Amino acid sequence: MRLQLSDEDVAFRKEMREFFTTQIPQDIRDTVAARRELTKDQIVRSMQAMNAAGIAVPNWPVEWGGKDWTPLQRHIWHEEMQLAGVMPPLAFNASMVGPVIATFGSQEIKERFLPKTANLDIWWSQGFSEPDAGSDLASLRTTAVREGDEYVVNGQKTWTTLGQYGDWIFTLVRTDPAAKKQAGISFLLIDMTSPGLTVRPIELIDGGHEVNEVFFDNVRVPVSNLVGEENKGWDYAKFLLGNERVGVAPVGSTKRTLAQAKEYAKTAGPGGTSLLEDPLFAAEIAELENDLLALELTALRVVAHSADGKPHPASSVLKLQGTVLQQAVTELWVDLVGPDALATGAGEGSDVPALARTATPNYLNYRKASIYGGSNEVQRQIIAGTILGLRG
Amino acid sequence: MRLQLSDEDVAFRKEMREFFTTQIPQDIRDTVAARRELTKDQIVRSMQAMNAAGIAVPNWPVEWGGKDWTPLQRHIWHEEMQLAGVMPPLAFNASMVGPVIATFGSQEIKERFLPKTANLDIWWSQGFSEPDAGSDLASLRTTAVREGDEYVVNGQKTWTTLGQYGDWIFTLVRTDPAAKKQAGISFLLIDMTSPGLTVRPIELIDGGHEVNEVFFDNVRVPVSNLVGEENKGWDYAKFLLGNERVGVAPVGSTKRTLAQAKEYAKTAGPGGTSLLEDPLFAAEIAELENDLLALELTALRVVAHSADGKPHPASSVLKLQGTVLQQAVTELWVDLVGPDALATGAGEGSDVPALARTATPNYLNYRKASIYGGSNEVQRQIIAGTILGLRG
Amino acid sequence: MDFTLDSEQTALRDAVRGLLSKAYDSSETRRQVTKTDPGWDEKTWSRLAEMGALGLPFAEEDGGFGAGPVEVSIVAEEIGRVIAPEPYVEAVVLAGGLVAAAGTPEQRAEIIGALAEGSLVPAFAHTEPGARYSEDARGVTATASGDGWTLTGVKEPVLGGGRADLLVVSASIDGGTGLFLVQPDATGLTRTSYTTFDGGRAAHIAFAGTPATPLGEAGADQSAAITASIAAAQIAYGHEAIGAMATALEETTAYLKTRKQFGVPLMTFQALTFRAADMYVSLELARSTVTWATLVLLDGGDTVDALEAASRAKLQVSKAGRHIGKEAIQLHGGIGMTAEYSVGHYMSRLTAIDHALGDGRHHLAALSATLDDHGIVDPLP
Amino acid sequence: MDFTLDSEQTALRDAVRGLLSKAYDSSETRRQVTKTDPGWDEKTWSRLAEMGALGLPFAEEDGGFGAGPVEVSIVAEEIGRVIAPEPYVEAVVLAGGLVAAAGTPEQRAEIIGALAEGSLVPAFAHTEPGARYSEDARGVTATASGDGWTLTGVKEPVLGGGRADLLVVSASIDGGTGLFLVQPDATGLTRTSYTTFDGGRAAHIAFAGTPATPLGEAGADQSAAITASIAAAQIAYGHEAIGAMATALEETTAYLKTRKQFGVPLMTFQALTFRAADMYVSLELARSTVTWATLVLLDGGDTVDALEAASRAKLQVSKAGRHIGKEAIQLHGGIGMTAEYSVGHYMSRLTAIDHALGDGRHHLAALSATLDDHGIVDPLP
Repeated sequence: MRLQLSDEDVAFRKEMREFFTTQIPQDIRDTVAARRELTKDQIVRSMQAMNAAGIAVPNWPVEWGGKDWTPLQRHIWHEEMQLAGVMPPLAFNASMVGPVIATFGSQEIKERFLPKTANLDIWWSQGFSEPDAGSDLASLRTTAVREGDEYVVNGQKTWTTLGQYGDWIFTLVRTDPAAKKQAGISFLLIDMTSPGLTVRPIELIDGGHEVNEVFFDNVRVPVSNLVGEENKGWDYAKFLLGNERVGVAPVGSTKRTLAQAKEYAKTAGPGGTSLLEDPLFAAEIAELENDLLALELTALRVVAHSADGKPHPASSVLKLQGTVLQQAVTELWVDLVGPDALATGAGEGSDVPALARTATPNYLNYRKASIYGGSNEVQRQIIAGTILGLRG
Repeated sequence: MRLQLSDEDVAFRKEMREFFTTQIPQDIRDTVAARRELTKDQIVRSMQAMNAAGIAVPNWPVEWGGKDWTPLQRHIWHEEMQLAGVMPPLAFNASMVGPVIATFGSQEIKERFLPKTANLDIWWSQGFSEPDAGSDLASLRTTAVREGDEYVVNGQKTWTTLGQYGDWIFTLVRTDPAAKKQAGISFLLIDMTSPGLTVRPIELIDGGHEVNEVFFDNVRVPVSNLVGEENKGWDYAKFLLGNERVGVAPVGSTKRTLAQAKEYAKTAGPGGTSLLEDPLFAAEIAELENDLLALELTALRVVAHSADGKPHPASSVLKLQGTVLQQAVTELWVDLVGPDALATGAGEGSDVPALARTATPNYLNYRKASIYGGSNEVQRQIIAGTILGLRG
Repeated sequence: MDFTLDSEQTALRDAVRGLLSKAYDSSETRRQVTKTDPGWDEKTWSRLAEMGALGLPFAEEDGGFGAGPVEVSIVAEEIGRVIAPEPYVEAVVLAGGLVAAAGTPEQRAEIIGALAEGSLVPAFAHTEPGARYSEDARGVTATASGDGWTLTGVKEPVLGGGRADLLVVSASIDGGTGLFLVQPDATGLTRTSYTTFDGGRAAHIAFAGTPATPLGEAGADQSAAITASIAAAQIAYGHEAIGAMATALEETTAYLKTRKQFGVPLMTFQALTFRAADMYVSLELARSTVTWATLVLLDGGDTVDALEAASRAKLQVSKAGRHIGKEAIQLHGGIGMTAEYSVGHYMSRLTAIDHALGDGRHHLAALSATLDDHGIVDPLP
Repeated sequence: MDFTLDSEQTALRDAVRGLLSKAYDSSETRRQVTKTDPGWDEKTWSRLAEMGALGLPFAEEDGGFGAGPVEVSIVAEEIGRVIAPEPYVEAVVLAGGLVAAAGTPEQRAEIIGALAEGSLVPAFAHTEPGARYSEDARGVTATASGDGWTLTGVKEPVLGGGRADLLVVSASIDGGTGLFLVQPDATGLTRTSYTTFDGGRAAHIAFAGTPATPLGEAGADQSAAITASIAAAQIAYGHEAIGAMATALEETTAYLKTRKQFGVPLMTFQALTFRAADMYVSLELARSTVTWATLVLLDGGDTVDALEAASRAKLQVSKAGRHIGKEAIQLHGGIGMTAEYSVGHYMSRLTAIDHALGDGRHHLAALSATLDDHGIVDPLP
């Protein structure tokens, strides 16, 4: 047992901190600090800066740009990025399709896609969820029927995050309609400029455009775009979703947002007084800080125990509690800004601080955190079933 | 819509308040105020004082000692009693077996039992729950086999509250083993001095002796002790349990206990300072008061709507939230007394206030509130199923 | 002690419900209305006026219909059920209530009649940047100049301030807080309207030596009228929230009944149905408190009682609204996050109500401060 | 950054677990032990001494084994797993820790050797009636008289004070708080022992001109030693609570798996299994914080860090202990309420730990007061 980082890790942390606080363009970090949405261009520039430094896809095989980092180093990389207000490399590229291609794809498909994926020259979208499926992913109905050297794809995907920016989409499609649920599914890469593919925006409750529906109407896809074997897609998806859960607790960004809220609170009382003098606010913030500490330490425990590549059973705790706290901090922000929370649409000339205007849209937007990427109900199911052995 | 009570109800409330604060022996109310257990003798004297005044069993038919009160008057009676620190008439007598006998019993059985039941000359115990049944009451296994003019009863009951004081026990027994679950059950009255009947105490986690197991080993019971018809006992039990839920929220006693806690808090800080000056305590108490108000008002709404005898659908809210707040106030007490909470066994010569010593036993004891008499899980099931129509 | 509507009140409820459920028959209809300024539907407002809903709380001699807080609560709750964006609480209860409470007979006759007819929509310009939920006004100063008055300072966010035909403005005067009537096109007044997250509108209003007419007696401290009208509006907001929560729960239970996952309806999952049960508990507890607060207003007890009742109602509504709003979305899953679906809008509106005129924490602090004034809380007078 | 036990530590854990799981093989065994004074088993205490567990935190030159907070935490957690009633934290960590921190070399050699051997069980008499969680001592005054000192005043409740062979007493002196050694049979000392709700013992101890020996330098302010030892004990209590919570959760999951109702195992009811999942979350979060706090102690940073870490651990344990204790009983139903069954005792013990040395609310207030001292909380030095 030991509290300190090793000298090597201390040096690594310093290096990462320096990189993220100096090498990522300031406008990007300012946008994050203002709690506003990043533009496509900002996301691309941010990831390309990381890729230029060779740290955009550390979890990939070294030959494709990965790093031979320890799990703790990967954790430090991720934390420092978030603390600095830097958006992590686009998950669809870095954590999802990249590892699947690198692990299951042919040499040809790796060469075609991995370099451009790491550099965000291709913006990937995710085509897993379908209407009427929800958490029951395997009940998908989009079909891919083989005709010669092509699949003809028909169906609909939904909740495609940032799909409006997508160049390509990785999809789960049903290639064997006779097989039962999880079988008969394949993992297919589709060019989003293909005829018959359309993207329709879904407006969210905060007014933002972040997710989309993607429709496939006789979209023809070369068979060479199949990853791995036909009808083995469910295995690849499980692999991908397993990756998605590792390090999934947004500790660093929540810590940053909470610290920012505390700073804001210092002059947010009537007449510029400090709301930290309000004992109920102070207690709530102190408790959130303590809960975040507990979460961060749990993440470190999980990191330390996942050296063998298998996720620690407690990783579901991270997603569950991570979103609970993420949402609690967005709620704290709304409480801190008080009646200014109403002024979401205020522009130039407004006397309401900019950070007050973004408080409620963020609060509403982050209700998604406990739904997407394995809802908190799914996480409880996993904890009860896998960890505690309680099987209904 | 109207806030005030009618003049008649105001007068009624005054009358009740005067009765409970002057006509119930002071030692009994002092014991309640000290948050200590009442003795058998105190419970008997308290109910007999009420019965002498004709207000022990207002919910019974008038010819058997009941009152033709409105539901609101019954509510006022119940609230004033609790506010005055008076224990309600023994539920087993007044709310359970009494109404069942009065409604379903023969004239002979009414005459035999009702007057003594109202006056607590007979102390009734409840013999419904069995080991391994829990909330699944209908799975009971105690049998009563008819032999001539007698039933021979074998089996075991449990959770028999205050059974150590019991003269008689009303039981649900299986008289037709071939019938399916709810059918084949009868409602049988058994003299607890009968040979073959034994009572074994169950110690609870607060160290108190409040519940018991009751064993029946070839106990012979005259057929004349059957209430109503053979094999119809489940109907009577449902009737009884329906009565049990009406007015079940312990609002008055929780209000009294909270007010007492607030008074205690005024000198409970270090060096005799007021803990009401501690903003977290103050906020917690203020929130509890507000929650109790909401509960009391909900109880009044339910009362107003149950004039036709059918329980208001929201009555499950009362039991559920009633126990939540009851338990929250017992927890507040423990927090207020702080380290003195440990001194539960202190006696003469101790410098720890008597009210501090009873705080934790009460806290532990009241964990039962959300389990017995229809657990909070059962209440949620009722709300989801009956009120919201959500049937799994 | 009676919590039931009489037959006239029931008829009022049915009429308002009929009107509003036609006007807002879908989430999409509401979205169309809130997309364009002023964010609500002038026709629906006129129909509410025709029905008499806008004049309910006002005396007949002022041009109102002489009803009371119960009737107001009925309309507010129906507004909430469909989250109609019309500024009922803001224009009628709050701005109108101030005119009724503080105005001269002439002012009352002029303004309230027009408000009741639907031809004049006032707004109360009170909230100031950085002042949080203060009930006094420090950011706008009133100065007597000649035989008139002028205002200088900023109010923001002013709900409905962009569309308002008349502004009721609080301003600091010698010895307290005064109220003033200001024409939106008055000299030295600039107003900038923008959207609020719940589909509504608010405005930044700057006064620079803007001519203003005292509401009621010139130079009088109107703090008591402000406090009382805010309390009435807090309670009315409570009813609006009750309506919204009831619908959010209905939509959620309907979804759990019909939506299938893993081949079975969601209501098969006990963890979900128990949470719906808890939503019901929150709703009913809040409903009881808010209804009681309205009866306290009706009872016309002293202001202290009304303020306390308003704080109690607002605290309970804040807790229930957050609980129900969040759970409604969570139990819907992803679809609950979309603007096309309704529950998200219900949560937005509940959030807006929570933070208008003091959130739960604010009112809890107020109640904490008076903890020592009573032994127990007795709901009956 | 390493949260894993090394092989020696693992061996210690296994040995202590072996010993204690034999000594407390059932809820009934523990009940038998706690029913008779002193409320714990002298034989088990001797075996812990033989194993070396009682001397772990102390320097070898004082008669200890030169281990540290991690080894203490291992023993405490195993104590908690079976809620063994032996006063490990009270006698070893708290009273022993004070002697180690403040005693003269002679005092240390004399007391710690005997404590490690199991032949002397000390108690810290510190809590005073009405003083809540104050760390100073105002209710007992120390007076220099001739070449000795006397104490006057009352300490209560003193955990383990009835059985203690030696009392370490805090008392007010000129310029702060002193520590004194008092023999239980000293003149003018009366002690009355009684049971505590968790099966333990506490005492009322009155001093009336009772002769006392200063611990360490006579007349020195020992506040720093008191604060530091209390922090170490708070953290050790945290581990005891983690052990208790882990068992309470295990018993609850086992019950949900085996117990049938309505013809099916309870784990068929998703509303129950989800609550067990939430218990697991609470447990793991608390475990992380408490383990970290022990590493802060191990790291030997300044006292400020250790105190803050102790408060953080105690707050997290308070929340988790209440949550897990209550849910363990509720998910068991009626049987969870009985003294024959175990989970109720686990809740009792968790409640006792919560209210010893400051409950969650107390530590939250402490953390709130220092909120402005940092931007973010960084767990790494």
